[in-house]
Amino acid sequence: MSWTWFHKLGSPKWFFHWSKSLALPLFGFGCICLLFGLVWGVAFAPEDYQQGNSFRIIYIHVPAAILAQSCYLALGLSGLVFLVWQMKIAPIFIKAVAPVGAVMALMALVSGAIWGKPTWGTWWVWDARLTSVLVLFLLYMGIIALQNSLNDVTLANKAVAVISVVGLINLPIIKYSVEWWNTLHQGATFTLTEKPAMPAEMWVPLLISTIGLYCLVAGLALWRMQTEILIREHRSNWVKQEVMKDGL
Amino acid sequence: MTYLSFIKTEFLVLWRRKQDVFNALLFFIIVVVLFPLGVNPSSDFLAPAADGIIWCATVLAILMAIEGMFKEDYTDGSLEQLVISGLSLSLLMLLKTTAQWLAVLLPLLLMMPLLAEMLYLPDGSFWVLIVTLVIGTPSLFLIGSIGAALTVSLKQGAMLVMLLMLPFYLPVIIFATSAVRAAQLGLPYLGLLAMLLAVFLLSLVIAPFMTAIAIKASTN
Amino acid sequence: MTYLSFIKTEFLVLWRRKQDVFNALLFFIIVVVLFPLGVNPSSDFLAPAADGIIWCATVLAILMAIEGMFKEDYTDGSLEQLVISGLSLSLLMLLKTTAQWLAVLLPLLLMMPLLAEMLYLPDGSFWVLIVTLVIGTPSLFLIGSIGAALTVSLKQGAMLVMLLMLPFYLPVIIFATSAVRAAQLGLPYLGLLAMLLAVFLLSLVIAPFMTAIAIKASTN
Amino acid sequence: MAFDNLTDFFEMGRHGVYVWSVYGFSTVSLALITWSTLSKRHQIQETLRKRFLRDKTI
Amino acid sequence: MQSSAFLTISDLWIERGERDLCKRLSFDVFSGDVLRILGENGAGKSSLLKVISGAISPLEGKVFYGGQEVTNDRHSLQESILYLGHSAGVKKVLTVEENLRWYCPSVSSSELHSALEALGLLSLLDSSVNTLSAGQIRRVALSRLWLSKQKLWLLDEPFSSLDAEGVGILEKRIMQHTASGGAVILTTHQDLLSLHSRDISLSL
Amino acid sequence: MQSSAFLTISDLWIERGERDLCKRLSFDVFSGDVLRILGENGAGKSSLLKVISGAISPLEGKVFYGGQEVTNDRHSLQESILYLGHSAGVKKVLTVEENLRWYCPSVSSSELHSALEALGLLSLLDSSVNTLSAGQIRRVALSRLWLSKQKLWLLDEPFSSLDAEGVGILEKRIMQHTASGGAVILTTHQDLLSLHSRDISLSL
Ligand code: HEM
Ligand SMILES: Nc1ncnc2c1ncn2[C@@H]1O[C@H](COP(=O)(O)OP(=O)(O)OP(=O)(O)O)[C@@H](O)[C@H]1O
Ligand SMILES: Nc1ncnc2c1ncn2[C@@H]1O[C@H](COP(=O)(O)OP(=O)(O)OP(=O)(O)O)[C@@H](O)[C@H]1O
Ligand SMILES: [Mg+2]
Ligand SMILES: [Mg+2]
Repeated sequence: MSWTWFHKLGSPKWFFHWSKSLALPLFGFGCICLLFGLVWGVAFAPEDYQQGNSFRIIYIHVPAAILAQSCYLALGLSGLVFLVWQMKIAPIFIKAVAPVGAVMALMALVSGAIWGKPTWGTWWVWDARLTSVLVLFLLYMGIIALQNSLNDVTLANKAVAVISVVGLINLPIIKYSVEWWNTLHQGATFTLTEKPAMPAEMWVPLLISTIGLYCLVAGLALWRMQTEILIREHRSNWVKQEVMKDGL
Repeated sequence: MTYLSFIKTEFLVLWRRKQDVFNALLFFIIVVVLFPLGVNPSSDFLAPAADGIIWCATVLAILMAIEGMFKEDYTDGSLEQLVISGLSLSLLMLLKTTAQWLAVLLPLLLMMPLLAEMLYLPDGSFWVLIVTLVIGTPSLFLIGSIGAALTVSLKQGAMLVMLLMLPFYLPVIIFATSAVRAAQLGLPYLGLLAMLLAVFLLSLVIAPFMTAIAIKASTN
Repeated sequence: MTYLSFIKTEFLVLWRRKQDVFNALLFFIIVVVLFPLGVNPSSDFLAPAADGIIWCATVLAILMAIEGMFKEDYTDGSLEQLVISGLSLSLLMLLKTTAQWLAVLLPLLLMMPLLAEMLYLPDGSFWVLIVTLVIGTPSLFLIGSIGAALTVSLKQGAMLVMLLMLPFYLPVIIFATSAVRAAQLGLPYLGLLAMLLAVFLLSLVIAPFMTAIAIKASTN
Repeated sequence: MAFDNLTDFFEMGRHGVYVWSVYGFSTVSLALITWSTLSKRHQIQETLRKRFLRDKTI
Repeated sequence: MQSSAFLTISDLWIERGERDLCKRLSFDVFSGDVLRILGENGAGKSSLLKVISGAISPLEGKVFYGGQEVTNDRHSLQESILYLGHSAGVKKVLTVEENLRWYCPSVSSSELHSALEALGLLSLLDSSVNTLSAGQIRRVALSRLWLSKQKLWLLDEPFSSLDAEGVGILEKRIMQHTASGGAVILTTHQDLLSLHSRDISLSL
Repeated sequence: MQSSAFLTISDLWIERGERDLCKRLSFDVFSGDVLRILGENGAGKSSLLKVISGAISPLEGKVFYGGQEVTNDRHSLQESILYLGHSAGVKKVLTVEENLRWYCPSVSSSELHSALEALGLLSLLDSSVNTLSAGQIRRVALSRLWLSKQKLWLLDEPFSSLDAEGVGILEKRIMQHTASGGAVILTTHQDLLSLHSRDISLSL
């Protein structure tokens, strides 16, 4: 197997050209899927016999929660890639994705808290999963703040990579907190081994909106990375050509 | 500089700064004393909360002790000297963290019987508490050293570091207090202790490298 | 240097070091979050303990914030410049303490509703808690500044200082939490608030002078 | 459609406030992050282009 | 003008950590004087300056200023003293301009600019002191000499980490100051190039 | 011995906070060399030393040591480097002896004594560094030059706050070192008295 793609990917220039025409389609497809899934979920899916209509929050809550974790996973992995291979694209990725991840975590928190009021009777409980999502959000904020407060680029790259890698450990905690600690919160709907317990009319739109949000976030991330690449490489010739050619 | 002279000097500095260590311990005692006074001094309230209070106080004391771990080295230029010494920086960091841990934990353990008594800790769980402290706190120190190393370069970012460290402290606290509580209820607690040990081993493998990277990045 | 330029610069430095202030606040939040997690997250436990937890966390955060109050001024030589500036050192110290107090307390008060919610603080006592914080914390800062000044001069004696300061903090904590609890039970609490005020006035008169003396002793 | 009429749809059996506030909040946050991404991108390209043009004329 | 001493030190005895640094030291400072304190490392030069400024107190001896004894109450003296110690008293988190505004709040911005221009710091006006080189930080501390009106300057190794150009600028400024009736007490291990000074030696 | 360069810097480009300090700087260091880096305040002398020692990394350029490239892996270089920066790397809470034992654990106490004797610090052996004067602290840092075996010394303003005697002692030590095949790169704003040096100028 050839590793050239891997090394190419490390070069911002190559990445910029490769990803240039990818961002908009991804974003557009994501928007359409998400809209479809949400409309299905909010208007056509059957009512839950226990929770009534408040259950429809799930079509935002779960995709956001999943994305918040996935973004973090990606951050951690690219931190690792940076520390091991010094790949230039990795810190750009981290810088680009952290704010998006933070928004996802915030959406999960807010939707969860609002959902909590009708079902548990309170906005907040000291439940391990809730707390650990709060902590995930704080972790994102920490990374963003760290990034912003270091003006030295090399230092910022390293520092942020270190924290992202170390922060990976928070993910299994979120995942398993439900099992470790007595909790009000629900276990997983989607697992690889079993069929979901919900009826299909309920989980199919959920799946669709999750996929949609994934694509939407990917599109956003590509755009943000391209911006960051332009900033970092503004001395080089190809950026000049790129900017002048597009005349955007 | 050799590893031996490094660790010797570390202990020497700790000895000279013994008041700083006492400081952390005193902070610990202050927290433990504050709670009965500020919240509720009755044994009904304290007995079930004792292990939690002790663990929280420990975490706070460690945060205090660790935060400035590299500050002085940074300002007087010795951190720079460590980086360019040609020795393995990760190993140096591990040694330094170990020294800090010993300096804080040993006296803390000595005080434990007294505090357990003051907080009416149920008898059966005392030894479990001690064990959780011994295998739980190294992780706190190891993880904390990463944060401290990052603070050094930030100069004003101590907040960030605490923000970044808390997530990693939570599981340790939860496993530890759950173990103590399981022991009080007569439930099996070895599984929880094993979890603590796993966290320890994991941080032992990862933390010194991360700290070294952070230190290297921050001394320019 | 004039009093005006001094206080302006103090605020500027606080603004530049806003992370340090956040640091103290974050510490506060950490303490508040730690207790439910470490001890007991149920509302049965938290509701009656809420005011105590909040006050203890406040005291700890203030201790943290105050401890390094003069450290940097000492190392960069500006403390020396204050001493020989020809301005009244006590007044300068009072100004500095006031600036610190404002910087820490205002954001702390802003977070209070959220934290009260998270700790299930009984509704009726919220405003009493706020009032005790507003008139109680200035004393903590004033008394603490003496300690911080002594720390600078003693260099390694931070422990002693905290030991010396704690007895003075205790009455404030006890009056404050008793007032909140009296309010919860519908008992009169104005007398307790008056006591808090008295402590405040007393420390306002004494503390700046003591701090100035300690500072002067430390800059040789 | 799981609802008989539009009023039902908006009220969602007393849970309307919760559901719609969640949907509203999420839409706004997604819109904001998208807007900030695109405007930053546009702004950077503009400043770079201006700078290159200026360099060329000098 | 050169007539009567405006600062008189008599019979000074300084002790630091069990060691006597100077015993029975007496001297006068006249306006127009540049007084250089000489001595080996550890002779007590810095300590002497600190005693004069009032940061530490002597074991014995008296300090007179403008004919009055100020040994115990330094207020009147401190108002006309500008002291720059080994550590420069410059706050690292602030920018250059903010640091100067702290010490000299009332100077106009044109004065500030001309002082910084003289020291070659104008382009660094808004840089945080954190990011300056050793010599640049020293220059920031020294720019107070351009902005303040105090009559007596106590300078502890003001030339350290300055480059040759910086030394020249500072010596010129000191000359101006003494020509207009001020006085300077300084310590240094380098030779003064263009300045004429009266020397006092401390010995171990 | 004087023949081939043992440290080669080629095409170095250092950037600090958006400013280019030196572009395309290349030079060789031979054994027996005293290389003096000249430049105004803020020219980038300290930064250059830090780059060579590996404390900060350059934007571009290569460093060769003993014929091998060490730009990314400084281990072999760092073992033969002794770097003394602006801040001396001396711990204030320790005594003079303890500080030295930290850096040079294996020296015998007679070696230690003779080094301290050379610098006039013998009587201060057990004093805490806290209570020393500026020049004495500098001497403590410098005493590592007597105790270590590294071949390449990087000294950032080693003469600052030293008295004339101290400067003489240090110059003599540098001469000894180069005579026995070592090399020294130093920055200073003072003129060297007895040393002969090769100069490199950095300009802003
Ligand atoms: C602030 C409060 C809340 C937070 C932070 C939160 C967080 C999360 C997280 C992290 C997941 C995991 C997603 C995954 O990885 O699969 C999740 C899933 C879920 N949450 Fe919440 N949640 C909150 C409140 C609620 C409430 C009040 C309910 C409803 C009673 C709820 C119902 C669910 C359901 C049904 C799932 C799907 C389980 C799954 O498929 O994994 N959550 N939530
Ligand atoms: N940490 C930093 N961040 C950003 N810029 C810096 C930093 N340190 C130094 N600089 C800048 O780099 C330049 C060179 O600094 P350096 O300390 O190398 O100068 P130098 O030649 O040693 O000067 P001096 O003679 O004053 O010691 C200065 O203009 C300074 O502003
Ligand atoms: N804080 C202190 N406590 C005790 N002794 C001190 C203290 N500071 C200085 N000394 C001692 O006082 C003596 C004089 O110190 P001082 O700093 O005045 O010397 P100096 O003449 O300025 O020397 P240098 O030329 O090195 O700056 C030194 O021997 C030192 O050991
Ligand atoms: Mg001196
Ligand atoms: Mg320099």
